[in-house]
Amino acid sequence: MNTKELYQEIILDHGKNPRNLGKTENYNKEAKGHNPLCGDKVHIFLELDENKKIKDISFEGSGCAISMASASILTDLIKGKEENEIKEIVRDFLEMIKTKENLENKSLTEDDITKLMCLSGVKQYPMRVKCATLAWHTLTSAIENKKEEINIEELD
Amino acid sequence: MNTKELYQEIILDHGKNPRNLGKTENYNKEAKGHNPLCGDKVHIFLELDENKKIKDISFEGSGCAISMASASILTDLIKGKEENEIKEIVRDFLEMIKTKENLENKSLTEDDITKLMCLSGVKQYPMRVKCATLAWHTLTSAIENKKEEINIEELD
Amino acid sequence: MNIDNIKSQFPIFSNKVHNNDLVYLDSANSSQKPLVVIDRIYDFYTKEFSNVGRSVHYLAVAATNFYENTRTSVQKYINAKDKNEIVFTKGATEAMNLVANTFGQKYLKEGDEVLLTELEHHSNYVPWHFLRKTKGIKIEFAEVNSDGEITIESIEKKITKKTKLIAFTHLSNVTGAILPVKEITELAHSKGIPVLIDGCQGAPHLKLDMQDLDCDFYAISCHKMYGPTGLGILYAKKKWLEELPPYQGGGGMIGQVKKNDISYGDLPNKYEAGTMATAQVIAFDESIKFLNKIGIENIIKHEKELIDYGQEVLKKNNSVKLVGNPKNKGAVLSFTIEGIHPHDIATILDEDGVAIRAGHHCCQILHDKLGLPATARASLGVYNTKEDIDKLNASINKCKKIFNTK
Amino acid sequence: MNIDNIKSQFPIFSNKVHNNDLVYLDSANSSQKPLVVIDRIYDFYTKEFSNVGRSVHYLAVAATNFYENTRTSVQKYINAKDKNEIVFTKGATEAMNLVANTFGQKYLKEGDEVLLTELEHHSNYVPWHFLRKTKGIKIEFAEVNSDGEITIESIEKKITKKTKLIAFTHLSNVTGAILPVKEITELAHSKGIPVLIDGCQGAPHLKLDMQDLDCDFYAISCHKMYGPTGLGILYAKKKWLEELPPYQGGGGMIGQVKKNDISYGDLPNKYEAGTMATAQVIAFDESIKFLNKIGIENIIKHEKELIDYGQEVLKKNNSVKLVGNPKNKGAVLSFTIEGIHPHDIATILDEDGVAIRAGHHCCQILHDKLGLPATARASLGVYNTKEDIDKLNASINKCKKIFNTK
Ligand SMILES: Cc1ncc(COP(=O)(O)O)c(C=O)c1O
Ligand SMILES: Cc1ncc(COP(=O)(O)O)c(C=O)c1O
Repeated sequence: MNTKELYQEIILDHGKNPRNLGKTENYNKEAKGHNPLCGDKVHIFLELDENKKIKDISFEGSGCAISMASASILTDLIKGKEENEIKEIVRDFLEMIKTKENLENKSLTEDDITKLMCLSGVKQYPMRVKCATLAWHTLTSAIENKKEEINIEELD
Repeated sequence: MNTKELYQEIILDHGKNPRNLGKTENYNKEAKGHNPLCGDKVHIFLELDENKKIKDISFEGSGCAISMASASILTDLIKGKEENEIKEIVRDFLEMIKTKENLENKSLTEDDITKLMCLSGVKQYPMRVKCATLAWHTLTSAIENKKEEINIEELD
Repeated sequence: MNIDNIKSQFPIFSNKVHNNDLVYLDSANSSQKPLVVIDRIYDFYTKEFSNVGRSVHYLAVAATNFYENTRTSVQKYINAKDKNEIVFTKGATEAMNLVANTFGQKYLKEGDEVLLTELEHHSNYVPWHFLRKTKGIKIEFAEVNSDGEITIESIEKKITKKTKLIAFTHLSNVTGAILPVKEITELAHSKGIPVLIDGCQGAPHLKLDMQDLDCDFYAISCHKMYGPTGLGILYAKKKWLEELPPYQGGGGMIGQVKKNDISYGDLPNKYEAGTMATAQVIAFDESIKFLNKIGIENIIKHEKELIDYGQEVLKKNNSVKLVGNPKNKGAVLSFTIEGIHPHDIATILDEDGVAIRAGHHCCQILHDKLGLPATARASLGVYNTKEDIDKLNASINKCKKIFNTK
Repeated sequence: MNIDNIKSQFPIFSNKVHNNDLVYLDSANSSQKPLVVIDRIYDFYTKEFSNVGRSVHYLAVAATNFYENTRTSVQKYINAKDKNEIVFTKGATEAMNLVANTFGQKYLKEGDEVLLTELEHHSNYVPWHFLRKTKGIKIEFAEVNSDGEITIESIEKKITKKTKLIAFTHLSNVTGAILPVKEITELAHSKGIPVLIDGCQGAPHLKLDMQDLDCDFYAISCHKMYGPTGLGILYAKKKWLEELPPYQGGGGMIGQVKKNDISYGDLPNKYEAGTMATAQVIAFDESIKFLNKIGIENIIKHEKELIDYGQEVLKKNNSVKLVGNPKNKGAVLSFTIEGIHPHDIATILDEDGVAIRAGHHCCQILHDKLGLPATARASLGVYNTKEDIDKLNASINKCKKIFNTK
């Protein structure tokens, strides 16, 4: 593993041109996340419909390529999915990024898996794991209606 | 130099049976001294007559053999002497106890010199020098009418 | 590790003092360090040095992991619930100042009482005195009995409706009395009062189990625990660390910093402002490993044998008087010799390579009570032996001879 | 000592990082340690260890002398009038907390102003924020200009009748700006205002002359000055140390201790409560000797060449932007690369053994002002060379390549 492999095209692309950047108009849930060590910030906006499906999602924030790519890939991937399914994906991703070899969730498409596995390289860079997980923890916080800003140092 | 030589008979004798212990009746000057490191304390009482001669002197206190012997020898030696002469003796003693080989003051008797030189052994025991000088600094303080208790740590 | 041969692990003992073998009996002041600890400092500085926490480069990542490993080791050693209940300080003195300052800020007001004991070290009195000066709190002292002990009754007697905290030593650094800390804590908690234990002398010699003790705060001095100088530990229950304000402000302890306001970081960062004693924390992991290898039960057994033997020998020695006679006694033998001042004793013993301490041992309140301006103190560590006690006794006899004492 | 060959004095550089030579550019965070310092710690612990001050035995006497020798060495190195103006702390952060706490206690009240600068490290802001919370003081910030400098005018503009203290850094740990500290001090004194200088970055890189500077307080971080971790220094004019109350309470800082009152010891003991960082203080004497052997003039010259070269090289590098452009600049090169986040830069550089730091460097106020959430920082020490700068630049180019940046 070297940094050329860490910073794959997909990550650079999502990092530079993050999808779903901005503030979706009709959001009904939101949460902020912050990594005090490096200053990365993310603010997630969700529009959950009456069936607990994500109708729209977007984020604002600033941070390194990995955190931006992670937020971009995340938001792309869960759009249209249902709350419980999302919780499963988050759990699966967080386990993979820290310890497990692969993702286990069966509902993910080939393409989704490829994108998520792109981020798996950070496993070799312990100080950067939090960059990859920030958006994911923040999403959980938004879904759970947590009032306080997430501080990533407490988690992971 | 070993401790048997440090604790000569004269020191042990003066340490155990200090001369001039107590509070002289008609004192007109006094001062307290204290060594916070080891807890040694001395309180000197002086009766200075109109000619600035020491008519009587005594001390109260508690401390190690060296500090008690030093106070005892000091008070014995300066009784009847005149203020300026005493200042000279104090200066001479303090220099001897720290650096110089011998005493220089010409007015001292053989016997006085013998007694004072008994204390010269502490030179080899740097942590104990303050024990030998406590009474001397306190005497100076009494003569100069200093109000505050002498703290030996500041001096030497 | 064989405890009988433990001296060989401590390089200091291959040196001579005044041409004599070193008989080190000043461990209550500071313990000697095993080679593993010294080597760890050396290796860290020569091969791995970096500051922790904030850089993402290789050395910084490694150092941060080592640093946090020590926190986990300490947590396990003292059986704390959470590793974030372990705060590194510059010493036990700072740990107790931290508690007095932050608890004082938040919970103490004029007229409130803090209950100490007459056995306390100045480090567990002066910080409370500051609050007496600035806030008008009152300080009460539970009385020591004639054996140099603090009983549960002496504590109970001084608790009032205004008592807001009880702070006491685990093991007296003068009489060696081991306090009934668990009983005191239970009593205090039954009245809703938190407790701070000064664990300076407890930590190197006794089994530490924060879940069993259930105390609110426990202060440790690492340099007395076979660790490097310049390091201490405050254990505090999470709820306190969350509730109390931070103590020092600076880098690493913040959340967000704006011109008009500042938010603080999470535990334990909130209490670890500025660059910490990185190398010392990392090396302290080796002290814990060293203690674990011997096993605290073996240490307790070994030291108990020594203290019993020491008491036996010194009690037999004419004109030597032990200071305090507690039933439950640890690692400290303080004594006086009739007619010989403790400083004279220490000087004469030193000539034989026997290192003890003379003075008030930062316990003036106790010495006032005992009517002694100073005492001589021989204190034990894991490396001491019965032979050391014999040498102490022989040197005491020489002392008596010089002073013509019987 | 030949400065061109100085790396050989630092054992860390014989180690590899990711199979590359270590290019250590994180000295503003903490400097590496020369072998003499590491050896001194080792020797002290293996041959001479004892606590200082209170015991009269051989080892304690020797340790006390070593300890006090360092105080004298520091006094001479910074040209203080009196050795008792040197107080050892656990770090610069503690030194600044000490000043804020004690000066705040005695001299600050609601509505009083303390003037800082936008360049300040959190260590020179959070302690004042505590006083804002507890006492209602106000904090003002002198503004940084577009070159990342603080001018005397920017200070003058913010001084009011309520300004009670001015606290500022000697050398910015982000822009590298060297402040006109002497002029600021003169201005402040002309209005009767005392000054505190945060000397963390000044001390390792600049000539220190307290008589010339005439500042009231100067805080030093020993671990940034080729010394051990867990040690700092507060220089303060004697009059302040005499007037101000003590900061921490405990053993060694007292005069007399009674149940109803306590008197404090003399300088510097009054400010050195508890067991100090004995080994670290003793080893720091070797850091001072090391600096003296090279000579601060040679260090200044060497580092000036490097910083000039570094600026030249980085300015030429497309899409690299230096942070700040101060006329008078020391040992720090902060930069950004268009389109690449500093943390990504640091990770990629690290792979080549190039250790820099990325983040806000404990200067959030400044980063807010610059509109940058983070910067990359290469900071220099006496051991760095032009080759290190070239390697930094090469690694930056690799970074750009990975990110397809021109
Ligand atoms: C300018 C400045 N001030 C203060 C500090 C804090 O020093 P320390 O962490 O050693 O207490 C630092 C270093 O981190 C610094 O660069
Ligand atoms: C009982 C007790 N409390 C507190 C202290 C102070 O510890 P430190 O000097 O390591 O801060 C000591 C040791 O001197 C001690 O024996």
